[in-house]
Amino acid sequence: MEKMTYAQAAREAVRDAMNADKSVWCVGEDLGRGGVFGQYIGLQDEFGKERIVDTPISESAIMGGAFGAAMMGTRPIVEMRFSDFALCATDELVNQIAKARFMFGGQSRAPMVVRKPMGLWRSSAAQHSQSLESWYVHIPGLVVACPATPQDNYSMMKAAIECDDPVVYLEHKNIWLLEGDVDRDQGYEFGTAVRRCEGQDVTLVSWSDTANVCEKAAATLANQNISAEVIDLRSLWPWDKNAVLESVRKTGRLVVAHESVQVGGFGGEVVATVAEHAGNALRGPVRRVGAPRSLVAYAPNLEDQMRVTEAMIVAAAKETMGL
Amino acid sequence: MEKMTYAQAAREAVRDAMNADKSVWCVGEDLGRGGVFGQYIGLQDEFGKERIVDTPISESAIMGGAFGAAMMGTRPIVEMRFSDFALCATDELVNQIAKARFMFGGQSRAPMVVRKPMGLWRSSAAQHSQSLESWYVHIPGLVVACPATPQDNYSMMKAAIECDDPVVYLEHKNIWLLEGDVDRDQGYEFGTAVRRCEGQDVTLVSWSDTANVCEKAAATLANQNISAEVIDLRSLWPWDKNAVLESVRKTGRLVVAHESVQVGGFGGEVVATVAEHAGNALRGPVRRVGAPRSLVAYAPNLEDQMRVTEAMIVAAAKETMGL
Amino acid sequence: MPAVGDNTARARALLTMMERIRAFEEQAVLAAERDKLVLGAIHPSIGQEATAAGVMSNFAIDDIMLSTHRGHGHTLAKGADPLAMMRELLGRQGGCCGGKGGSMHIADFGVGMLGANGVVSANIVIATGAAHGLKMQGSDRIVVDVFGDGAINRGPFLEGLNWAVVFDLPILYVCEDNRYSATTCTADMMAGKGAAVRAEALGMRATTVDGNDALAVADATAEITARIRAGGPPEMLHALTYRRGGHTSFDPAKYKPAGEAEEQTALNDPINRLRDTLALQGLSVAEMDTIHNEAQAEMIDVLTEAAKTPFPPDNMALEDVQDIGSPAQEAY
Amino acid sequence: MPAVGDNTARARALLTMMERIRAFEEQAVLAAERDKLVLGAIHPSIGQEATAAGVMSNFAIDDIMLSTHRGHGHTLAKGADPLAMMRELLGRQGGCCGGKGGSMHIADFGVGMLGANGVVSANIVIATGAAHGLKMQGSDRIVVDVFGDGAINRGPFLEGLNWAVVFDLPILYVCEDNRYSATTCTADMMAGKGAAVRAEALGMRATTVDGNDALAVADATAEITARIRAGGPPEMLHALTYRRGGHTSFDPAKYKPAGEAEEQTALNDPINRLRDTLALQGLSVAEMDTIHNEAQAEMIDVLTEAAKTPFPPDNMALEDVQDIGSPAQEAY
Ligand SMILES: Cc1ncc(C[n+]2csc(CCOP(=O)(O)OP(=O)(O)O)c2C)c(N)n1
Ligand SMILES: Cc1ncc(C[n+]2csc(CCOP(=O)(O)OP(=O)(O)O)c2C)c(N)n1
Ligand SMILES: [Mg+2]
Ligand SMILES: [Mg+2]
Repeated sequence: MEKMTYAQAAREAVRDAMNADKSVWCVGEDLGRGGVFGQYIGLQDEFGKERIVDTPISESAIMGGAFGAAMMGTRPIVEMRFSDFALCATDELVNQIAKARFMFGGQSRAPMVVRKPMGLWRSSAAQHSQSLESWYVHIPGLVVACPATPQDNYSMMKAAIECDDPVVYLEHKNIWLLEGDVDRDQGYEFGTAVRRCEGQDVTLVSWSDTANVCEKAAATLANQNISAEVIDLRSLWPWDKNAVLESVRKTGRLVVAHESVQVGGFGGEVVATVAEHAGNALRGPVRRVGAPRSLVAYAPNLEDQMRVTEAMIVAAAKETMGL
Repeated sequence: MEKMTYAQAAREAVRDAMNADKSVWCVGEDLGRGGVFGQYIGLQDEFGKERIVDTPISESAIMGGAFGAAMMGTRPIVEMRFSDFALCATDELVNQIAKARFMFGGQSRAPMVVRKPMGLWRSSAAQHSQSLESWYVHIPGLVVACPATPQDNYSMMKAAIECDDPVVYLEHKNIWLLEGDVDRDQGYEFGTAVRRCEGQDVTLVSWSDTANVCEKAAATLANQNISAEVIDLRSLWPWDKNAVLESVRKTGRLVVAHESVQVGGFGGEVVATVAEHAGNALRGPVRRVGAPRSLVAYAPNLEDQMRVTEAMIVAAAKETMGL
Repeated sequence: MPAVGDNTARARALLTMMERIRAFEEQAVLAAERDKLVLGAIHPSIGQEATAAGVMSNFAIDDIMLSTHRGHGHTLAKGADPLAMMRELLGRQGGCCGGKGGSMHIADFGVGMLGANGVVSANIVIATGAAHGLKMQGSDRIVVDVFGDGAINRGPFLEGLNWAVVFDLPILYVCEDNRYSATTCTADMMAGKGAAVRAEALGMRATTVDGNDALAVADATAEITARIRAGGPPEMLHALTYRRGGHTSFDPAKYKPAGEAEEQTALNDPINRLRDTLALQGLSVAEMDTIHNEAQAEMIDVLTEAAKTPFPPDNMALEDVQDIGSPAQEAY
Repeated sequence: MPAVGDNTARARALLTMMERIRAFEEQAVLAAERDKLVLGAIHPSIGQEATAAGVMSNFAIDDIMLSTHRGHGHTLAKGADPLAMMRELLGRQGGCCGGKGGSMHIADFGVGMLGANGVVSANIVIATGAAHGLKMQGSDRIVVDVFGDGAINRGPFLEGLNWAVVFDLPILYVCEDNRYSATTCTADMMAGKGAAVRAEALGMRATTVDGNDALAVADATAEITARIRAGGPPEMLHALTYRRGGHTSFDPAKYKPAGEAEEQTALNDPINRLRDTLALQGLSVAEMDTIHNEAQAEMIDVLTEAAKTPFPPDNMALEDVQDIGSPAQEAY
């Protein structure tokens, strides 16, 4: 066990993977200086410019190029800096990387990790704050990861690097400095959720930083004698339907919370899946807690209007209980 | 009333709008030859090269350029040819067009229609067959339209052109030749669904060409003494929640069908909304009918595996009734 | 714009604008670092003022301009109100974007400034389209689009410039080459000789200018805009300048070669260079100091005033998204 | 590859390859139009065979190639099996992509052919990355990337070529310039002088060649690949050819100037041109006709055989998407 921040945990996972396998490399802008959020600090000194590759501002070439290099047997980790900029390489990710193996009848593989730091981060405004995880879940061919803790950012990053499929790896910008214990031997299997708190009355499903908020909400609810079970999905494709269905069958109540825009968000998928498979287990109305269908403003008070808070989750949980 | 195909209806709407307002123009590749699907035939002869503008193969410039021209007070209709190619202009649509008005505090407007022909069309394979309507619904700032009939492709196109917001306009490639009556005076208000059949036993919600399939499924169900109500949403943002909720409150049963990949599709949003607001009206399990989370292959039999068929919708409807 | 021939008046105006830009950004940096009033990132253009002032001195209020994340100078020089701008940097009511955009999305449509942009190179195709729109309308307004040296490696650079030539649009592209893109020395990531040569390969005339010589920038731009206003094809101005500080106000820029910034500051400061020229033309140091002091005073007041302004009302979070399906009516 | 100096043998090999490409595509067109066995679109390269044959004659099986929607010729010339290709066009089992890709996504990784592409210009950055990967691995294999004249107006052209020069990658870019992009005359949409000049502006050496002269293409490519294999920087070959037919096999190409295609067919057919050269070198018409007839017979057999092959098993619809979260396990 070591204490690390979320950023350090990912860096250590990359470092360990690069030491273990010399076909692993990183590619993106300004990595030599440690990455925009320090998540690559020291790596270029350790592994050289050929394996921690600084690039032109050319998102299509970064993404598409990494794909070409992946087909040649290397294992690139692509850094997109802000998930928003990854939209400059959407054709490459969605039409090329996600589809090649299938289109070519299984001839190709794209073992690559696409890091796209997502989410609200104080006053970054509309073009640097998006969370589009539901987009990638909708695209066959992609694995989608949303780590919420230092441990998961270590274990999931390692699993992503080892995975032979393209993994869209969405770190949350708000928790780079979140500290926690990391056990380097703890593995991760995609599609497994973690139960962050056990509870009987209501199931709170979430992922990414909002899972951390749910954990706080559960503590608050506990003070009000409501026992909430918190499920952090961790990976959104594949996702741990069983964990959610089992929990809802136990509690009979469901809240899904996520920072991204509620309309068209992955919360809809979770609620729909529960409605389809465990609808008769529900003892109260289900609730989603997501951002309004608006944009993220620069002014801090307006930005806050887009934030999913502990209070909102607590209120939703109570609503499902008719309180 | 005139008989027209779906393609002609859109062309006539564009034509009428261009005659009525000389700030309306079209921009895209090969429009002068009538467009890939003939949906612009004759327009360049009628309006000239300055208003039916052929372009280089430069999707970013087409989309971003149209936006710039829209901010200057013109009303561009952007042709993306296949919705798949629009992914080459994702930054322009999502980070720029959808966000500008908000980011700039209301100073700008982007009155533009972005046409993205979508859907399965015999043996077009993975890069020419996608339906990503749920992506655009998730993006604040965008209006999302999915016309399914010649009448709607006339009325909705006109409404889209007249709208001061950017409209993602998703025509379905499979029905360009579908014929129907068109009344040029029939208007369209975004966010209004149409009830394609009235029924008592089960509500079938759909949009785009799958709404046509649902109508057939309803006929088949009628032969089996099951009375299905078919709701064609037509626009996905805003969408007619009331029409769906009212119908489900009446029938107590819900099937949502769409051609796009089920996981992360807009069907989840519909089901989740019903679960939240009318969960207690449900008298049977809800069902979504969408494509498996796989890719569209070239071989016709494999392509068919991705198709949502009348039989599947009929079966789902019966399941909701416990039959 | 000053009368032609009145060189000293013109140089004086350029100096005044540069001093105002410098002062504005110095205050912005203080607001960020000393006062913690700017919560997002700001990208100062200190040391690059000659390009902003020189280029924009040739554009009228109703001409169109698009800029980058490093756009304070261009925006001020285009005629924007510094108080509205500072309010924007502080995320306040009365900011030119109502506090919703911040520094990276500063815009003032009232003076033809159609927005800074958080996505490198994205403004190039938008500006091109604005020129297309103007041409369609038979307008005599023209467009100027500013981007950095790092922006020329993204696709929209190619697509936009190709488009402008094909459709023969009234637009000037200005590559404000400050040698750096974020923490990277652009030369290391750039094939060939850069913006001007790339433009020429697209059949576009390109002029390279000392971007820290305000008069040279203004002169070169004047010649180009005269051609464009006369119906000529699109052109490029490649202005060679230097980013004196870090990428953002928080970046200590340790990656720069030792002494480089200091040398540039000592020898290539655009304000000092223009002062030297004006001194030779007989303008007194006292007069120039007055210009400096007035600019400083103006921007100190601007910051003081902006800091007093309230944040926007909360309900603005759902306003100005869209008319149809607006979140103000229907947020979920 | 034929022995150096053995010019006739080399020319004979080129002729054979061109005849095979021509015959393959003629059969493919028949399969589409006469037999209705090709359900998707095909984009024939009839009249452009010299570029495919000439370029690819300089690449080994384990070199890497990426191509476009109009890629049959490149793929055959790279060494792919025409029966597997024809099966792919017919969407059959045993097609080189198992029937999942069709003409537009034809690929044969076994001969280093990493895919045609349905998105114009997209292959440029992918090929560049493949070269990057090879360089990282210290491989001596090299990459050739083919794209059309219309592709040079999309961003990946700029981003890919810039990248290749910056990282000094072992890649040859071939712009197969057939004058048209879909129904548009490319010249109308292209600023400047085109691919070669744009490459040069990125510091890349570019060679322009008569793309309908198979020997000239082969010679130019031989020189370039020798430099690249010796560790030289990336280069471009701009091959001037002509798209004789429509954009797809269904396109009557009415937009072309009257007589243009006919004239090109009469005077600039790459097969006839090489036959003329070979005749001067003493090859008999009978021998050349034999090459022609053998190619025709081969491809008639290929189509007959392909048409007998069954469609892939239905369960392939869910295979080869991904290992983790595969739809074969979990489709919803
Ligand atoms: C598409 C995109 N990629 C990366 C970034 C991050 N980024 C912001 S500014 C910048 C450097 C830009 O350099 P340049 O164009 O020279 O402008 P300068 O900052 O020097 O004014 C980078 C990489 C971005 N904003 N957008
Ligand atoms: C990004 C993108 N835009 C548009 C298309 C539609 N399209 C397919 S081929 C083609 C023309 C390509 O011209 P060129 O690059 O010259 O290749 P050629 O067809 O002449 O071989 C177009 C526009 C596409 N496939 N991808
Ligand atoms: Mg720069
Ligand atoms: Mg061409």
